Amino acid sequence: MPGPKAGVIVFPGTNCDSDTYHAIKQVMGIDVDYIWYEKKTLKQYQLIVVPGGFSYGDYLRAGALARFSPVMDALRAYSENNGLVLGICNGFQILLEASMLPGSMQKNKTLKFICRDVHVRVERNNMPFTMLYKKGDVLRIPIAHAEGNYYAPEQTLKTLEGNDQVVFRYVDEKGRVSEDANPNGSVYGIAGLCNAGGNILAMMPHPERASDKLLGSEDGRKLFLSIKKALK
Amino acid sequence: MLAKIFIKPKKGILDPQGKAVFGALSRLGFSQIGDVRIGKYIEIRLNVNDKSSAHADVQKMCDTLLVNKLIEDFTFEIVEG
Amino acid sequence: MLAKIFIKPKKGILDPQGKAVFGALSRLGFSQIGDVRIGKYIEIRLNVNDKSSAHADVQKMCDTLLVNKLIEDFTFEIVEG
Amino acid sequence: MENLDGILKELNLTHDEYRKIVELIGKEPNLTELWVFSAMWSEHCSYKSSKPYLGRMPSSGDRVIIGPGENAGAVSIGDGLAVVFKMESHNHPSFIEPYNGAATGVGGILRDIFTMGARPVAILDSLRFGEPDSSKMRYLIDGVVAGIAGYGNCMGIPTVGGEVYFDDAYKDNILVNAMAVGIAPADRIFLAKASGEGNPVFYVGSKTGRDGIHGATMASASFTDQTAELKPTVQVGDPFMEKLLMEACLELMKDDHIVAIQDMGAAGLTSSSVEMAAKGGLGIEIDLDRVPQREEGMQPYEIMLSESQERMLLIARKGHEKAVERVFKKWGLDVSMIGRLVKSPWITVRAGGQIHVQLPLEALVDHAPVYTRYARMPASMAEAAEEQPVEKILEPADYGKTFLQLLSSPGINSKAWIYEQYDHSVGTDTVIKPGSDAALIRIKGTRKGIAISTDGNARYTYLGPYTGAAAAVCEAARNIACVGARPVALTDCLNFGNPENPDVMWQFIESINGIASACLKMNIPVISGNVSFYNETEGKSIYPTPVIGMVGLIENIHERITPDFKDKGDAIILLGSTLDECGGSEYLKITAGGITGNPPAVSPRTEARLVDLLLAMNRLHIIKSATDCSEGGLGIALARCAIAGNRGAVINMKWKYRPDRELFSESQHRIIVSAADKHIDKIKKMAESYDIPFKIIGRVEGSGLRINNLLSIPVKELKNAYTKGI
Ligand SMILES: Nc1ncnc2c1ncn2[C@@H]1O[C@H](COP(=O)(O)OP(=O)(O)O)[C@@H](O)[C@H]1O
Ligand SMILES: [Mg+2]
Repeated sequence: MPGPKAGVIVFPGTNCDSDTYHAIKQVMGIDVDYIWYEKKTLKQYQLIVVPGGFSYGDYLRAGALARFSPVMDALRAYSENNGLVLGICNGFQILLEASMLPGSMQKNKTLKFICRDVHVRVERNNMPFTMLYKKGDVLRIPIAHAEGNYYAPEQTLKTLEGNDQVVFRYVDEKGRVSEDANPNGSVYGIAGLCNAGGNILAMMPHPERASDKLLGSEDGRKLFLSIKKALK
Repeated sequence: MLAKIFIKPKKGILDPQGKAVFGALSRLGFSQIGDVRIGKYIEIRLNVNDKSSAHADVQKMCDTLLVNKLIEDFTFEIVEG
Repeated sequence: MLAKIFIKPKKGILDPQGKAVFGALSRLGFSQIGDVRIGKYIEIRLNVNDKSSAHADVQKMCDTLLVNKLIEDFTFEIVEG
Repeated sequence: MENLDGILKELNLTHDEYRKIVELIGKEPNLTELWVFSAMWSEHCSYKSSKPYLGRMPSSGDRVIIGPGENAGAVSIGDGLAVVFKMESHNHPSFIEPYNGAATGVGGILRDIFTMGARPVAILDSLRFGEPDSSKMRYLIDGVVAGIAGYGNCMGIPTVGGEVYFDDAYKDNILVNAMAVGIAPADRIFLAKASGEGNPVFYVGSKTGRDGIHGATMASASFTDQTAELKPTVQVGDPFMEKLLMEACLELMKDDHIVAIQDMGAAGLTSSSVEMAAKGGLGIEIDLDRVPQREEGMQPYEIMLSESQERMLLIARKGHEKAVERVFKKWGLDVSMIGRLVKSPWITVRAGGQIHVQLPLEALVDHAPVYTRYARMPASMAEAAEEQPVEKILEPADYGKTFLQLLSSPGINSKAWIYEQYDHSVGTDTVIKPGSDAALIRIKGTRKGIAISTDGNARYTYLGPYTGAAAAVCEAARNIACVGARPVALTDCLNFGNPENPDVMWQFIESINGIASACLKMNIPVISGNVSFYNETEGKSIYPTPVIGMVGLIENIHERITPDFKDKGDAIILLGSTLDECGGSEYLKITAGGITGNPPAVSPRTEARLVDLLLAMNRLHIIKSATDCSEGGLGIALARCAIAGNRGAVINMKWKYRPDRELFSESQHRIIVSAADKHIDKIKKMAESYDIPFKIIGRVEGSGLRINNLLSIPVKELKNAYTKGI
């Protein structure tokens, strides 16, 4: 029987597609396909990644133009069927614009692009994406974005927190929430979010850039390994 | 016809860019300013003759693509020419 | 008083953003559009009573900070309230 | 022609040049033809002032696949792979419009790389600004950095290093140099040399607008009040478009559809079509009606000269037209067959059914004027050297204070405020990130990595262009070696003032000689480069600023070296000797406020031995860290190692000279390594056999940096001073 298969969506302007592809291959050791944004069905996959980059140049608003691609209807159908979806960085922004998750992104509070390692705390591990982490684990993972300042109305935030939908939160290296540890101004320090069903995870930090010792951190590996385990 | 669309951050939504420009203007000595909000201005040329259908189209463009209504408000006007 | 400032890319200057949005609108089925130009919309609240001095101030803000005149054109209006 | 004077002036051609044109083509050129000449004969395209000297730099070597003359140079790194790289300036456009000027500079250099079939893997930026104390300068700095970030980040190519200096010599003429590095299959490198009579010529990428019509001319003229009038030609970059263009080109290049390709850079369609055809000894015919246009009513000369970004000209194999069209359409790009190669070596340009240009290519390319300009040593140089206030400056009363002042000066402090705006980790190959001596990029699928560094201290070049230029080559090599890689080849970007000024011409020639001699002695070829003249405003030239971009190879990336102190008790060793010199140093600049004295003495042979020594020691795994001493000298280098490792050090040295000299002299050819005690004897023996001075100067210990009884500063405090930004 063939093993599980992952797909990495490629929009015009996506640029973390091959990084993500590489990480999935290396860490999970499963088959991966690139999925062109015009594709209309995703039925044959067990994991879909919406990777980082600048789909459509991030013009107008990050993620705003990509969301109308044909593959997005397929992605919605796939996720409604409980398929696993991982959105990273621009992928997060696209999932928000597509209303697959609530809220929206604003410019970083510094108004600048920020590329550096940050610390995030695992807030939840009873889900396919994080089951190999311990709750409260502090991970060092790079961010690289100009619009990662998550916003949602108070009511929505309450629901998110109430439902345990915040999966990663920016913290300092000791695991404490603070304004200084929050690189972009995100409300409640939200760095990663899932849907109520727990099969869609979106995060601003790049786990694929923290999955190889050579690159300075392997803290993102367990995310891919968790998914692998979930797919078994 | 020409559609002019004005988009701005919703009331109550933090506008970091506006805040930065407010700071810069204050430093330049413009002391009498209250608040600065920065949004988008979009001009779309429409090859149609009927103003009311143009209106409906632009409304739809804003609703589906141009505006993120969670954080933005908008108005627009259609002018001849 | 409230200054409303409309900034758009100068004629002849490439507007990559407008181009991308034009493409997206076309794909969404808005076929009757000619050209899309995307700029900035800025609202500045002014704590002054005199419209003509407000005018002069806003002109100066645009000239010194708000507008990059090499690539942008602007207009503005001052409204009461 | 009516008003010939005015036209020649606008086109930046001399009367002599005009007479030569008429003689060469046997007729009076029409206006469009004259525009074509003006572009092709501009300094930027023809290298008319620099050509006689560039050949002095060695450009051959075992690894060289493509030397100077193509879009970029290429060297072999084994495993069937080539590294393709080049550096280029975008100075004037960045001064006029910092964001877009810098952004399109990055766009341009990236095209040079993927034109050759290489996938870009790294960008570096070498920047020169005035002192960052005015709001105008801050605006320029912020704009340039944001522009580089905006373009590179969107492309998804990591910006992994660079350098920045602040000096009012650049107040009215900032420098923005960008370097790009790519990887290609060594046997599939695409060139700009046309071949195959009858082969179709394709225009691909963005549409043509009236952008940058004066670009090549602007890059070949000094700034005056009138430059303001050239302003409407600002080019706006569209990195999204370039990303699509890059993917489309690389996809097409997987098969044999293309015979030649070149990006449309300076002088746009003119230079790309003329150069490609001329290189292949063929002619070219172009129909401008087929050029995708963004604006209405463009004149033939405007289309020919436009510098709209994100465009390529390629020559396809006959019969492969459909494949070319299919790939570019897939990526949503304009693609149009605009002409053909013909046998007779002329360029013919049609528009509206009429011929607008018909010129022999030889006249445009081979007969472009070359000037041997008058050169003379500037009087100011002798003065600067003579003054020597070095002798007069007082020894610091409080070394700790001076130390922190130096550490937090804009020239020395951490550049994280710049490189954190650059996506330097995209690509998942950046093994050594910005902040060390050189960046290190792994090559997936192999154990190899390439190290990259840009260097060029123009204070040295100003005080002594020959020595300073040689020092730049040495420092680049040292930086490469400090991460464990062996220097392979370099590119240069030669930024100078007005070549018609004999002082400048002298600086230029001396610099070239300095680079050439260092390269010869160190056996490092120059495989690509760029000359940027006319960096002057109102008659005031910048410092002569040759910038070196070097690439090195590490066979096993697991053997990389980093600068951070690692373990308590390790010995700290200085390799190389500190001389009693201080000229041109950062220390002198911040204490005496002047750029005076002689630059540090340079010996490329010593450098070569030092590099060999370090690499040999590294192969034996007997050193734990390495960093070179550059700006700020030994003292600052120690601080950086301590900060990077978050470990203290206790230094005990016998001073031969006054301690401030010893600590802050920028003597060349010095590296600090740390090592466990058990390896010290071996290190000492090896240093002796390479004839490199060896001295144990202290130990990794404690949580502060203590230097004799002069200063003792907690690492935390060092870090605060170092990272506080400008
Ligand atoms: N403009 C810049 N862009 C990116 N990185 C930079 C820039 N300026 C400096 N850096 C990085 O900061 C570090 C220190 O730079 P520098 O002081 O020039 O190093 P060195 O003296 O070793 O050549 C290097 O890793 C360099 O790549
Ligand atoms: Mg160094």
